[in-house]
Amino acid sequence: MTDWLEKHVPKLVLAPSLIAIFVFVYGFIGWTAYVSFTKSRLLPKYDLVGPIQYEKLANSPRWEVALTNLAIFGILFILFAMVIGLILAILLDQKIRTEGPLRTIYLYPMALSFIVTGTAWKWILNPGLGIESVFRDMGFENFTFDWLVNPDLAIYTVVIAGVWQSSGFVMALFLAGLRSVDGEIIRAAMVDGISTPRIYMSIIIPSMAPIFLSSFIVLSHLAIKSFDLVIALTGGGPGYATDLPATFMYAMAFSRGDIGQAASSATVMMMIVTAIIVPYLYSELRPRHD
Amino acid sequence: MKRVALRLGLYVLLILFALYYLMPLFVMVVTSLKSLDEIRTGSLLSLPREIDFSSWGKAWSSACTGIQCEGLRPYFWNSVMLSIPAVAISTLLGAINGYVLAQWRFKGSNILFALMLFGCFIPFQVVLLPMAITLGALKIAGTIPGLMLVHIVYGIGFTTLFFRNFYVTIPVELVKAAKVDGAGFFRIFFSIFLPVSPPIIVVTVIWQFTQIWNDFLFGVSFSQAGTQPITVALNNIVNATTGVKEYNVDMAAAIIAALPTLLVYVVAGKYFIRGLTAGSVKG
Amino acid sequence: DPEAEVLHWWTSGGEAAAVKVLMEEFNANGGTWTDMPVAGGGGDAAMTALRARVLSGNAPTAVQLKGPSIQEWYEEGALGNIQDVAEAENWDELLPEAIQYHLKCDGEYCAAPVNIHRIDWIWSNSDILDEAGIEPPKNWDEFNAAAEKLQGMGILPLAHGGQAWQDATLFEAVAVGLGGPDFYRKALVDLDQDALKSDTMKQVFDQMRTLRGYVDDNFSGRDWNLATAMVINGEAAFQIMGDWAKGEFIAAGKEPGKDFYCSSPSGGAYLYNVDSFAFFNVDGEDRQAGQKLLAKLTMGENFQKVFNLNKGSIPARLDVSMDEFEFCGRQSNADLNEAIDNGFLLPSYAHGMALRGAQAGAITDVVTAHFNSDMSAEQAVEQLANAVAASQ
Amino acid sequence: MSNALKKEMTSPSAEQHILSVENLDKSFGSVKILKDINVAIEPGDFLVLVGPSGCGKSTLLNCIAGLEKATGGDIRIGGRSMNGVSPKDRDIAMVFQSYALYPTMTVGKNITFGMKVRGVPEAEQQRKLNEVATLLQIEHLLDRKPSQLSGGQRQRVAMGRALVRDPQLFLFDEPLSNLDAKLRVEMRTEIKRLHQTLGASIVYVTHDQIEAMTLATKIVVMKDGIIQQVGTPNEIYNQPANMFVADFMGSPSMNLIPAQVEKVGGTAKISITRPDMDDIVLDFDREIKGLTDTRKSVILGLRPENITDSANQHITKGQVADCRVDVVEPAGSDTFVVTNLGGKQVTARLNADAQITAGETANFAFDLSKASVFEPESGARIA
Amino acid sequence: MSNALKKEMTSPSAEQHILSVENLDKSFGSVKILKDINVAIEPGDFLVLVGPSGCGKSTLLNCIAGLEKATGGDIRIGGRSMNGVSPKDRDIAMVFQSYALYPTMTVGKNITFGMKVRGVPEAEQQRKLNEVATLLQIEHLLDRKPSQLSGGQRQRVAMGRALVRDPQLFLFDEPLSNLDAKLRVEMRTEIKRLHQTLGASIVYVTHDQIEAMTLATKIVVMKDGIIQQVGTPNEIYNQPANMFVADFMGSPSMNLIPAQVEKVGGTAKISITRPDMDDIVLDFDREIKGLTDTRKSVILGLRPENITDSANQHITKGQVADCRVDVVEPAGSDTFVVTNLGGKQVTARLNADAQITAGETANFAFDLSKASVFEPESGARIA
Ligand SMILES: Nc1ncnc2c1ncn2[C@@H]1O[C@H](COP(=O)(O)OP(=O)(O)OP(=O)(O)O)[C@@H](O)[C@H]1O
Ligand SMILES: Nc1ncnc2c1ncn2[C@@H]1O[C@H](COP(=O)(O)OP(=O)(O)OP(=O)(O)O)[C@@H](O)[C@H]1O
Ligand SMILES: [Mg+2]
Ligand SMILES: [Mg+2]
Repeated sequence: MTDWLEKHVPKLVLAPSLIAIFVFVYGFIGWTAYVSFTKSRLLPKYDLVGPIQYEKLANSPRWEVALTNLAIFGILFILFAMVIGLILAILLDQKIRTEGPLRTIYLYPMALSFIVTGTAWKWILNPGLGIESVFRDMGFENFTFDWLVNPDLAIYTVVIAGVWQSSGFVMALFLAGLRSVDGEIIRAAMVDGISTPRIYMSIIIPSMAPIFLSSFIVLSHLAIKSFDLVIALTGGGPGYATDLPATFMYAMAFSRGDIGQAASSATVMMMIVTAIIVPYLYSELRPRHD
Repeated sequence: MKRVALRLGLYVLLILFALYYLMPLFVMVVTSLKSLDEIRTGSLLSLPREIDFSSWGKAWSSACTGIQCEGLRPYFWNSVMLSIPAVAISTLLGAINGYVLAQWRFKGSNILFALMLFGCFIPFQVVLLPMAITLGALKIAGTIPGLMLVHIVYGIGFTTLFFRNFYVTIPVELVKAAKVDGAGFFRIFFSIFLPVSPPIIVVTVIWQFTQIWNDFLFGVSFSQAGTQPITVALNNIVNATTGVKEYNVDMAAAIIAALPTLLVYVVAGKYFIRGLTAGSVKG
Repeated sequence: DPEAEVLHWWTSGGEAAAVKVLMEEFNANGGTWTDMPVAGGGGDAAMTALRARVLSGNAPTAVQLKGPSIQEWYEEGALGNIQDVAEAENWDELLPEAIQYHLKCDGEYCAAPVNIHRIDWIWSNSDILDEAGIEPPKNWDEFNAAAEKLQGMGILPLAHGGQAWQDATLFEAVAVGLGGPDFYRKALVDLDQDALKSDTMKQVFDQMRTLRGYVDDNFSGRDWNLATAMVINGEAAFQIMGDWAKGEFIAAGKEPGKDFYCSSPSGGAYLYNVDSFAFFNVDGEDRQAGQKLLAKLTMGENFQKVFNLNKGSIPARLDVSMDEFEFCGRQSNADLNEAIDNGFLLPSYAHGMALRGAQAGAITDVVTAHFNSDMSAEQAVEQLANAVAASQ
Repeated sequence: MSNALKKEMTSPSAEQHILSVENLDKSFGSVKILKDINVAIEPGDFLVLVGPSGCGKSTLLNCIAGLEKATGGDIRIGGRSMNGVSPKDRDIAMVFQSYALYPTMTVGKNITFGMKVRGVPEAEQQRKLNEVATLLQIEHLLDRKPSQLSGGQRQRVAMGRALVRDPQLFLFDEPLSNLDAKLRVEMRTEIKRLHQTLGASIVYVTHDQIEAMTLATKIVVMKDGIIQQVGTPNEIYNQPANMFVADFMGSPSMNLIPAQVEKVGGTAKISITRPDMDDIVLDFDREIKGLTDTRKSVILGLRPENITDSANQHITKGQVADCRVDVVEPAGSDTFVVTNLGGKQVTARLNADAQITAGETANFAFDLSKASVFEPESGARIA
Repeated sequence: MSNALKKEMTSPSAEQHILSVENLDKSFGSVKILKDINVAIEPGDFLVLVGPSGCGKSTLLNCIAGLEKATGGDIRIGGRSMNGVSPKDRDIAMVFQSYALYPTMTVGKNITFGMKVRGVPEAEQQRKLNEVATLLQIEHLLDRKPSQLSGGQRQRVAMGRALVRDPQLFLFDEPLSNLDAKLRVEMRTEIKRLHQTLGASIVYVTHDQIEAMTLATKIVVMKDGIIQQVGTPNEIYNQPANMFVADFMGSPSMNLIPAQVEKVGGTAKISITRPDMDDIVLDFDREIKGLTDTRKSVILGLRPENITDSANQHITKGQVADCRVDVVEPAGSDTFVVTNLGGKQVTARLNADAQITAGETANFAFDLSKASVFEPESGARIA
């Protein structure tokens, strides 16, 4: 009995979390998928009516915009947050005397509720109030930075604010990773005549592959769920030019009382996520002989 | 000479980044120190004509968050009581899950891990309703434990991810040695793995604490009068739909609401230590 | 003893002071008031919370709800009934008929009104107007003429915040002003396809395009109160916004009718937004008693006056003395009574009085997309008709 | 399960063995690392595993410890099958080749951790710690972290971790490789003492031939995951089972000289070619397996110490021959001389002060009493 | 700075040295690890560092490589002061005691990475890689990750990484400790060849005495961070500067026998006590520093190979004496015999087939021509 217990301890330890995940994630995904085939409005209803919600979704220009935006935003956001986070982590790793304060400065955006920072960003990015006007006041008459009010470019301001908010955490993740690399290996590389940038490029960063996975997951999660960011910065505007699936879903589910539509969009979202994440997870986690 | 220049460039770069990060904070602090009048009439980004701390006091103790005008203060403890246990539990669960998934692999463990990760992507908007039904069924709707449960469940994926990916880099020889020394599953975890974990614990705590402390959606949905977290109060202060907007109080409130998180960053930051595993094994 | 947990989103200083009156009365009558404020997104956040509460079987006693959503919740079987209080207090007499409609579920009261907001206001800076020699515009032609003149003088005519709901606010004011009450009702209340596709609707979109020309370049995402501040500071001449904008003027020390003017472009029509408390099914005598008491007090004369003095709106019941109200409030009340008489009292679509969320949202999507792009009026009309059809 | 039943189930042969490895196979992926390993040791045995780098010694230890799952076969410790028994229940102590010290624990904690886990009383832990620390000369390091130690110090801590325990079986994986000669001798003595006084059973991997020879009661020679020979040090040294063992053990290694053998009137005659000279013909008086009257190619295995200068009076049974000296290598206490026999460089060990010069001819004495003879193709010993 | 000026600034002595370490101090915290180290080697020198575990050898290498900042003193490589020069600019190659392989790279990449970074052409890289891999017998491992290698294989990869380079200076930190004897001999030969054909300058840490003796052109003996002696292998072995060096070098180590010395008519007489027997008195014909007519206590240092059985005809200058045999230890090619002299266990090395039994008395020959004499207190050599 105790033998059996001991042998299965790892599985037993994992069990509560797994059960929770199965109920609260997969159960709920199933629930959502089911509801997406109903005509639920204010509250969920459980009479199946077929794929009408999906048809409606397919015809919605707003949903199309939201998906396009997600692609633009997701790619740029993940890329920049990752690169900036990594750069910052590496820079901070150079025995910087003021590391503590700098680290906090890079990290603090995470701490601030975007409901309010969104307002600050809105002012900064607003051509009439922020950077553009400051530069013009300084004498650069032709300086323009009006992405916020340009329907075609507004999504990029969401990227700027998103990167601002999240890259600090990515930095923290990478910093923790960097700090766990065996120093002896770095010494060996130094003696091998390798320059510091090269050491990072070829030795340290490759050994942090798991950290990349972590930050990728975190960032794509943030990208997919970015909600406050858009609501506070652009409110989805101009028009619905900066709508994202998350804001679309929220609007459908709660402002408009169209839960069926929200569920169908969520289901489509999950399918897209599956299409992107599953191959990635497979390549990262497939059994290797090491 | 080249080194000095390099070093200088390094600091310049770091400071430039710092400026980018500080810009919105600057706007917020400056605004919080202005009077409402000045905000209404002056340039939003200029320095205050005269510094006025009253909005800070107001945000903390007398801004209206509803009928009560007691500022953020009453909600602060709700958030503390919610986040500390929730962070602790989800971090611990993540650590032990990560430990299993990294060092005690069994058949299918990678698939289970992938399933957990995939769970990170479930949109919260769709979770709300079934979750509400579930919490109601469990009779913990509107309570702090109920809210804690929600945060823990949706935090596990991330905490597990962080720890697992940290622990895979720890040489298996250490586990081997401990096994031979007679240590069992938990002993190895507490004696060997937890002590090397400070950097990742810090990262996880930063993540979880930030997520839970700053969460609004779950907080507003699964709380009721008396259990509302600070973000709901902040939101109530900031988000007047048809009322007069007091930007100075908003900004001050936002900064105040973020102070505990900032404190966590500062305190936890110390544990970004270098080289915990160095010297353990050859190879 | 009566108990009430009240979900609402009146959280700013003035609003809080306004509801507080109700709480005090409630408590004075032996009740216990538990406040459950959730601000944000014009009530979206509160609705989110409400849904979770209802689904978890833990509905609040009373909820700030308005318009068709009251009926929607009723259809979901979530609402209770306060008909006995209404009968005892004679609500049918005290309330305009159009407004009674919103408060009744299957002919019986299930919600109590607190106020009437007027949406279709043009706020204007008196200094600018006086200097330019312009009267506060009373219809869209006058508005356009004034705007042209101001533009010629280098003054920004219209302060506007580019958020979807503000665009919609503009839109409905244009619709009612250009098309008249019948058109408005057909198009935006009854969702009549012919009206939606009509030439009038094209004109409405054309006027929207014209208005777009009176707005500065940086309007996107601007909060409504910043737009108001532009008028207050003389950076712009007009703003089209509900009567809550008045609060900003007054907070800045401006006097209605003197430092700023209020006028309506709707030609006698009146777009309203009525806030009300809906009463959900709850267990326990205390809470049910709380609902009754709350319903009674909400319609109380004192509360209706004090609340609306604070809030900038006007009382829902018609028999409250307007003496203590300022100029624009009195104007609003007068216009209201006139509109009732003419049958020109219209629910605001932009503020969720006319349509279900999904339908209103579909219209807003088109309106804001049109306003923020170079979409032609024809395209807009077509999209509008399609979107509305799809949302039903 | 009753004890009686348990006894019945364990095979009788395994019962007297403290460790028995039966038909063990181990693969990493598709690569077979261990092939059909069979070894058994009795209580108190000191088994030394030797073999070229990468032949699978550490893997075998890992399998015994339960740290790697064998692909096939069975391992029994104390008569009990270890199938599914976790390492911590196998009652073993192990020193890892890579040390595997716990990086966050001090040296003292590293050493006492195992005892603490097993619930040894605090006082006893301290006593043992002090004892072992003194033995290993690391008393002054007990409060350091592993990262603050030198290589040899780390290795000693790794030793300490095993030595404080009192298990059924010790597994040592090259535990002395990073120590200086003096310390190594001391440690060797300590391990020998441990083995003799406590009667501990030990499996020991080493590359040091002297260690192997002086410590072992039994040596296992492995190559490419296959056991080549199991025997006492003396057997391995003097009667190597095949050319690989002969070549591998002993330093400098055994000379493997191609030769011809032929039975001439009852005794075997071995003839070895020399460049520019007549063949040497030596009598071989032991029996050579499969030898017929026909001339046959063999490999003659002769250790350097069995080829000396003929002046050495100790060579009694020696047969002498002149050979040309190619190289002279003085090496402290000895002089090594290389000559060409059978087309191969052959090393002879002479006294340090032997008077000999490269290029000249010298008279060597060949002692064939300890010589081995191998089959050239299979490499197997035939005498 | 002009070249002329530069020349002037480098001290003339340093210029001909490829490496010179001057007055080097190194502390970790408050612990002094290296104390006033002075060493210099000329191009083509092969310096072997030996000393007890933990004496500071690796630390010294690290300082030379620039991986640890010295607390004081100066290091010059190729005549240039290395102050503030980063490791990558020092033009050195190093094999780490702990290997320090790049964990994410395959063996092949580990080896070629340095060349790739330096822009060595692809073809050249492959050539070198193949060459080195063959040499180290790791051709079949080139696609493996370090974690899939055995200990000795990892060590060879670490070697390979250094061997493909062509630096001013090689630093080897116990590069062969985990290899089997055969491979070690081969590697030793390779390193020797590298040193001789390429004229590479090498600093080499080893615990293997044979390695030290056969490889070095110069040996440095360290103890507790202090250099004890610098000299050729022969000097170190035959004229140890003090008792520590005498004891440390050589295996089994030198017998250090307490004795009395007295000048009797020009020659020194050394007398050694024996239990239950008369003193042995031996003539010592070299001069003993500070010897007066009065009897004086000294320590006589005699290596085991200089005490043999008197039957050994090679002992020409030998002086014989009977001693009781306490222990006999046959060890393959030799037999070691322990006897008690001057109150100490003294080891003698006899031939493998010496006919001797413990407990009996045997006649030993003492060869004092290579003996050393030490001052008992200071331990310094006085003859
Ligand atoms: N980081 C450190 N902090 C404190 N002491 C240290 C540190 N690193 C090494 N030491 C000490 O410095 C001394 C010299 O270490 P070093 O590694 O140079 O020894 P070594 O001669 O190479 O020994 P070995 O032959 O065992 O490898 C040792 O006593 C060691 O304990
Ligand atoms: N994880 C692995 N995957 C594939 N092959 C491996 C793995 N681990 C070890 N090997 C291979 O298995 C063989 C045996 O390794 P092992 O460590 O047992 O050798 P060893 O006899 O201990 O050698 P050494 O004396 O060099 O330590 C080696 O050839 C090695 O390359
Ligand atoms: Mg090994
Ligand atoms: Mg060392």
